[in-house]
Amino acid sequence: MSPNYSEKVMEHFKNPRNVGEIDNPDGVGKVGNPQCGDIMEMQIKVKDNVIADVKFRTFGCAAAIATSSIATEMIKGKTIEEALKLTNKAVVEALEGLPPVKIHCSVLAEDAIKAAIDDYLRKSTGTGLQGWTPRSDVEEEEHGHQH
Amino acid sequence: MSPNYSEKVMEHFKNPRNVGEIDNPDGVGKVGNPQCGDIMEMQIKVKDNVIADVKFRTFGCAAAIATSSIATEMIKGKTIEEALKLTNKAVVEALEGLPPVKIHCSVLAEDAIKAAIDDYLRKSTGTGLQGWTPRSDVEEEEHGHQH
Amino acid sequence: MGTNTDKPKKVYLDNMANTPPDPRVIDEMIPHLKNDFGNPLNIHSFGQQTQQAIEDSRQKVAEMVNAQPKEIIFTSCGTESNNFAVKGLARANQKRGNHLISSSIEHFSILYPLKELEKEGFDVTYLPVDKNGIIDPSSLKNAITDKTILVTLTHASNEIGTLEPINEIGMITREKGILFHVDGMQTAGTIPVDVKALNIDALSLAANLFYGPTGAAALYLKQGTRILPFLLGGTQEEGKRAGTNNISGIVGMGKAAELARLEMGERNKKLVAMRDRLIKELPRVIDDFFITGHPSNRLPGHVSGCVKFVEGESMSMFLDMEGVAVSTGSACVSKALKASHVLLAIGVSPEVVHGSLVFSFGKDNEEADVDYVLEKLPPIVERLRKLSPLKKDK
Amino acid sequence: MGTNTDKPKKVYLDNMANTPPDPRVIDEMIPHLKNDFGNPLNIHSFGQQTQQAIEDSRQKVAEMVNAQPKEIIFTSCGTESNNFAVKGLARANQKRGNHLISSSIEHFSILYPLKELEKEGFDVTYLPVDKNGIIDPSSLKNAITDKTILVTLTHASNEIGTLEPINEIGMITREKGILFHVDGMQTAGTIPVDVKALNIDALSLAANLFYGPTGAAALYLKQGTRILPFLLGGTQEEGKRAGTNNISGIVGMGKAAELARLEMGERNKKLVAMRDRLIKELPRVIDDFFITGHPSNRLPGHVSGCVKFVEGESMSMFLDMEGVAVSTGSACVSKALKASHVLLAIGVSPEVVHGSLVFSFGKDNEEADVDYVLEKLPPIVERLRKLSPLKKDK
Ligand SMILES: Cc1ncc(COP(=O)(O)O)c(C=O)c1O
Ligand SMILES: Cc1ncc(COP(=O)(O)O)c(C=O)c1O
Repeated sequence: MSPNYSEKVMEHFKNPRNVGEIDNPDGVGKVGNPQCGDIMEMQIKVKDNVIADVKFRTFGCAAAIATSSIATEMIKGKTIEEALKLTNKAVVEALEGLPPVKIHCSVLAEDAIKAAIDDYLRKSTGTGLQGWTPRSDVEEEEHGHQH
Repeated sequence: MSPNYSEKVMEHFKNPRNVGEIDNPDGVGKVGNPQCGDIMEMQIKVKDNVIADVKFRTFGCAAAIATSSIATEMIKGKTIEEALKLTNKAVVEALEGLPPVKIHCSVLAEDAIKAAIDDYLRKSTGTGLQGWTPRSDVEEEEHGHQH
Repeated sequence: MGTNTDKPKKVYLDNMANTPPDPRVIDEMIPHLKNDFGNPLNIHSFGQQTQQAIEDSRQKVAEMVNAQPKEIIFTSCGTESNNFAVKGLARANQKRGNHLISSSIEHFSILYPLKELEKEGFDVTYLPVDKNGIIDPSSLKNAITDKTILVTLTHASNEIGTLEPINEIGMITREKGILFHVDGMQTAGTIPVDVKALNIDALSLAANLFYGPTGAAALYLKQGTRILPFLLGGTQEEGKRAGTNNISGIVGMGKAAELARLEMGERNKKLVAMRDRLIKELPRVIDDFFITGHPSNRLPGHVSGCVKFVEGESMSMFLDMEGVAVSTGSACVSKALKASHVLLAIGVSPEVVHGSLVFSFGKDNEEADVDYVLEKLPPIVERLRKLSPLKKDK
Repeated sequence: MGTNTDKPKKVYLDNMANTPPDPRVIDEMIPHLKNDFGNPLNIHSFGQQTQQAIEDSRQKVAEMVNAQPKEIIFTSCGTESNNFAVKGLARANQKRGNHLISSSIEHFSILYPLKELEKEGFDVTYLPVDKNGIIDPSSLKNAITDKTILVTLTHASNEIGTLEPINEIGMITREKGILFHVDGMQTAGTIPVDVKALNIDALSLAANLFYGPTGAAALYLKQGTRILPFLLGGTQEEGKRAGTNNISGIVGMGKAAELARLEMGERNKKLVAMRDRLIKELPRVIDDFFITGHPSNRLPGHVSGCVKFVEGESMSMFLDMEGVAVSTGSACVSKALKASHVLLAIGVSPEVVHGSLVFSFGKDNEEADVDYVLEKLPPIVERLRKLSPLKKDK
C-alpha cells in the first residue's frame, strides 16, 4: 500500500511551520543520515528554561517533513522538561496517524528535539541529556532501512 | 488443450462403420484394459486369406472409436499380409491427424487387428503371429496411463 | 440458458469448472479496465485511485467469508492460492514439525505441492474417505502427531461435491494448535463459509467459481499466521504476493463476492431443487447408473455419477452436440484423462471411473435444463453401449 | 493527457510501471469477459471457444517476439514469469551445473529467487555495470565456468532505462550452450525483440507494459528447453503453468501485442522526441540535476535522473498535486523506499539516490506534457531545497 497520509500530514507537508535556521541557536540537533533518506535538523532558542523559538530543516519524505513541522509546534513555548516528554507517539497522534512504514519519521522527530536539547544542555551546563542516545539510529537497523 | 479432433475423426465417431459382432468369427482380438479406459475388440472373418468381414466394439473416447472404425475399413477386403502392414501411423493419417495425447488410440487399433489375426492364425495354423506382443500394453506403462 | 427456439438449445452444466460472470460484475469491471492503470504501489493519485479500488474489493471479499480485509491476499487463480498455502505454510512453520495431513480426494494443486514437500523431507498423511467421500474427523484426530504442523483439506471436491466436516475438523486443529488450510474453491461464494466460526487459518477461493472473472482469486490468511511468500519481488499485498495485481479482475471479484453474500440463499434454493431432481431421475432413466458422492450432503448445484460400460469423453461429446456442456472426470484436468483418484478413493471400480459425468448447475440454469438432460442423455448412453464390448461381458 | 482547460491537467508519466490500456484492447476483451466462461480444458464447445480465443492470442504474442505459438506460456504477471524462469530453469538443469550469472541491476523478482537458489546451493555471479548501467559482455564471458547453466539479465532496467547488449550476450551464451533468460518487461512490446535473432531461450513479458491489461503476462520458452513448472496442479499451458487462465486478460494481451507489433515504430518516434527534449532541458532548468542511465541508448520513453538535496517522495507528491504522475526510485517497490540498488550499482552516491525521479512517457503523452513538467518541477525543487538541511552543507 502506498502511504495514505491523513489530511493533517498533508497540511503540514504543504505548509510546514517553523522552517529555517535561527541566528545563534542555543541548541542544534541533527539526526538521521543521508544514506537512509531522512535528515532532520532542529534548532532551538531557550529563554528561562523555555523554548522560545524553534526552527527545522528536513530532507525526507512527506511524513518526515510533517512530523518535524508539527513537533516544532508542539514544543514551542514549552519548558525543557515538558519538551523532553514529547514522545513520537504523541507526534503520530497529533498528525492523526501515520502509515506503519512511516512511524520511523516520528521517532526521528522526537530524536531531533532531544538532540537539540542535549546540545543546549551540553553548552549551558557542560553535560548533555542523561543516558540518552538517539533511538532513530537503532531503529534504522531493525527496520532494515525500511523507512 | 482439449482434443481438437479433425472432421474425419468426428465423422467416424458419429457414424462408426462395421460396429458389432460376427457370428462364428475366425479371429477375435481384444486389447486395452478397462482400468485405462480403452478397450477394443476386433472380430474377423477370413476367406481365402482375405479379410472378408470385420466388426468392432470399442469402449473409449472419440479417438478410440474413430480409430477402430477407420481401421476396419482399411483392412476389409485385404489379405492377411496386407492387413498386417497397417501401421498406427497410417491410421492417424487416414483420420487426418490425432491430438498427441490420443496417438495411443491408433496404436490400440493396430494392435486389435494384429491380435485378431494372431487369434486366427493360432486357430488355423496352430501358431500365432511370429514374435508379436501388443504394443499398446507397453505404451500403457510409458505414458503413465496418460491416454 | 433459456428456452430459445430459434437457436439450438445451450445448456451449460459445467459451473464447477467456471461460472459465467454476472453482467453486474462485468459492468463494474469495465470502468476499471479503462481507468485504473496507475500502479497501486505508487504514491501519485493515479496509483492511489487504483489502490482504493483494490481495497474496496478486499473489503467485500473479506465480508463474504467473515474475515478482516487485511487477511485477504489476492492471487491469480485457485491453483496459486493452493500452491502458496501448502508450500508457504509448511515451510514457514517447519521448525515446529514436519508432518502434514491431507486427504485422498484433494485437487492436484494441493497434491503436487505436497509431493514436492515430501521430497524436501516432510511427511504427509493422506486420510481416506468413506464411500460417500467423507473424511472422518476421528481418523484425522488419530493421525495427528506432535510433529503435525498443518492440515490441508478440501471443503468439497469438484468431482463428487460432498461437503466435508470442516467444522469438526477446525475444532480439532484449533484445539491442538495446528494450522488448518481449506481448499474452498467450490464452497466460498457458493455456500456460507465463515472462517472465524469454522476455525480456518487459511482458505483458498476463486472468483470464477462464484460468477466473477477468471484470473482473480485469493487466499484468506488469519492475521499473524506465518507464511513464506510464493511470488517474490515487489511489496504488493503487504509483501505476501509480489507482482502487479490484476486490477479489473480484483474489482470483479469484489463485486461477485458482494452479490454472492447477498444472493446466496436465493440461488441455492433453486440449485438444490434442480440438483435433487436430477439425482432422483438419472438412475431411473438410465440403467446401471449410480450417483457418486453424498446423496444429499453436497454442493447445492452438483450432481455426479457414473454410467457403466461407457466412457465419459464420448458421452460428453455427444451431449455437447446437443448443446449440453458437462464435465467428465476432473473438470480441471480433463486433458489428463487419468482414472480419477477421487473416484478411486471412494471405491468406484477402475473400469467404471471412466464413465463418470459431472453436471454442475449455476444460477442461470432452469428446471427445463434438467428435463433436457433427462431427455438427451439416455439415447446417447444407449448408442454408446451398443458400441461397447463391456456390456455383454457382465 | 490532452490540454483540457476545464479540468486540472493530468499528465501521466509513469508508463514504465503501468501503461493505460488501449481502448481497442478493452473493446476486444469485453465480449470475452461476457462469453468465455467455458473452462478451456474441457471438451465441450464452450470450452473449445475459450481455448480458441486463447490460442489466437498466443499466436499474436508469439508473432510480436518472433516465436512459435507453442513457445508462449501465459502467466499472471511479470513477477511470475521471472520467478518461474529463474527457479524453473535453474532447478531443471541442475544436473549440468550450479552456476548462474546475473547482474547488479536486476528487478527484485529476479534477485529474490536467485537468493533462494543460493540457499539451495547454487552459486550466483552478479555482474557489475558501468556508470551508464551497461553490462559488459566480456565480463560475462569471463564469468562463465564449466558449471554455468543459466544467464539471466534484464533487457532494460525500469529505473535507468539503459538498453543492455542482449545481442552480444546471446551470441556468447548460445556458443557456450548456456541458457539465456531475459527480463524483457520493459522492452517486449516497446522495442523490437526478436527472440530468434537475439538467441534468447526465455523471455519474460507483461501486457500492462504495452497498453494491455494488468494480470496478463507470459514467458516465452524456446521449444525443447527444460523447465520445472512453478504453478503445480492442472494441465493448462501444456502442463507448464497450472491454474485457470485469465481469459479476458489473455485476449487483451493478444490484441495489445498485435497493436504493438504494427504501431511500435510510429509510437517510438514520438516517444524518443519527448524523451530527448526532457533529457536536454531538465539539467538546464534545475541546478544540481543529473540524468541517470545511458544518455541515448535507452528505452524510447524513459527519462530518469536525480535531484540533489531533495527527496523523491516529496517531489513526486508535489508533482502529483499538479497532476503529474512520476515514479521515484523503483516504481515497482516504491513502498520499500530503500536506497535503490540499481542506482547504487551505477555509482550514484547514497544520499543522492533518494532524490531520484523517473519520467516515463507513453503513446498518449504529448509534447505539451514535456513543457508542463519543465514548468512545474523547478519551483517544487526550489521549495523543497529551502526545507533541506543538505544544500547549505555542500
Ligand atoms: C524490469 C522489470 N522486471 C520485472 C517487473 C515485475 O513485473 P510485475 O510487476 O508485472 O510483476 C517489472 C515491473 O515493472 C520490471 O520493470
Ligand atoms: C477444489 C478445487 N481446487 C482447486 C482448483 C484449481 O483452481 P484453478 O483452476 O482456478 O487454479 C479447482 C478448480 O476448479 C477446484 O475445483
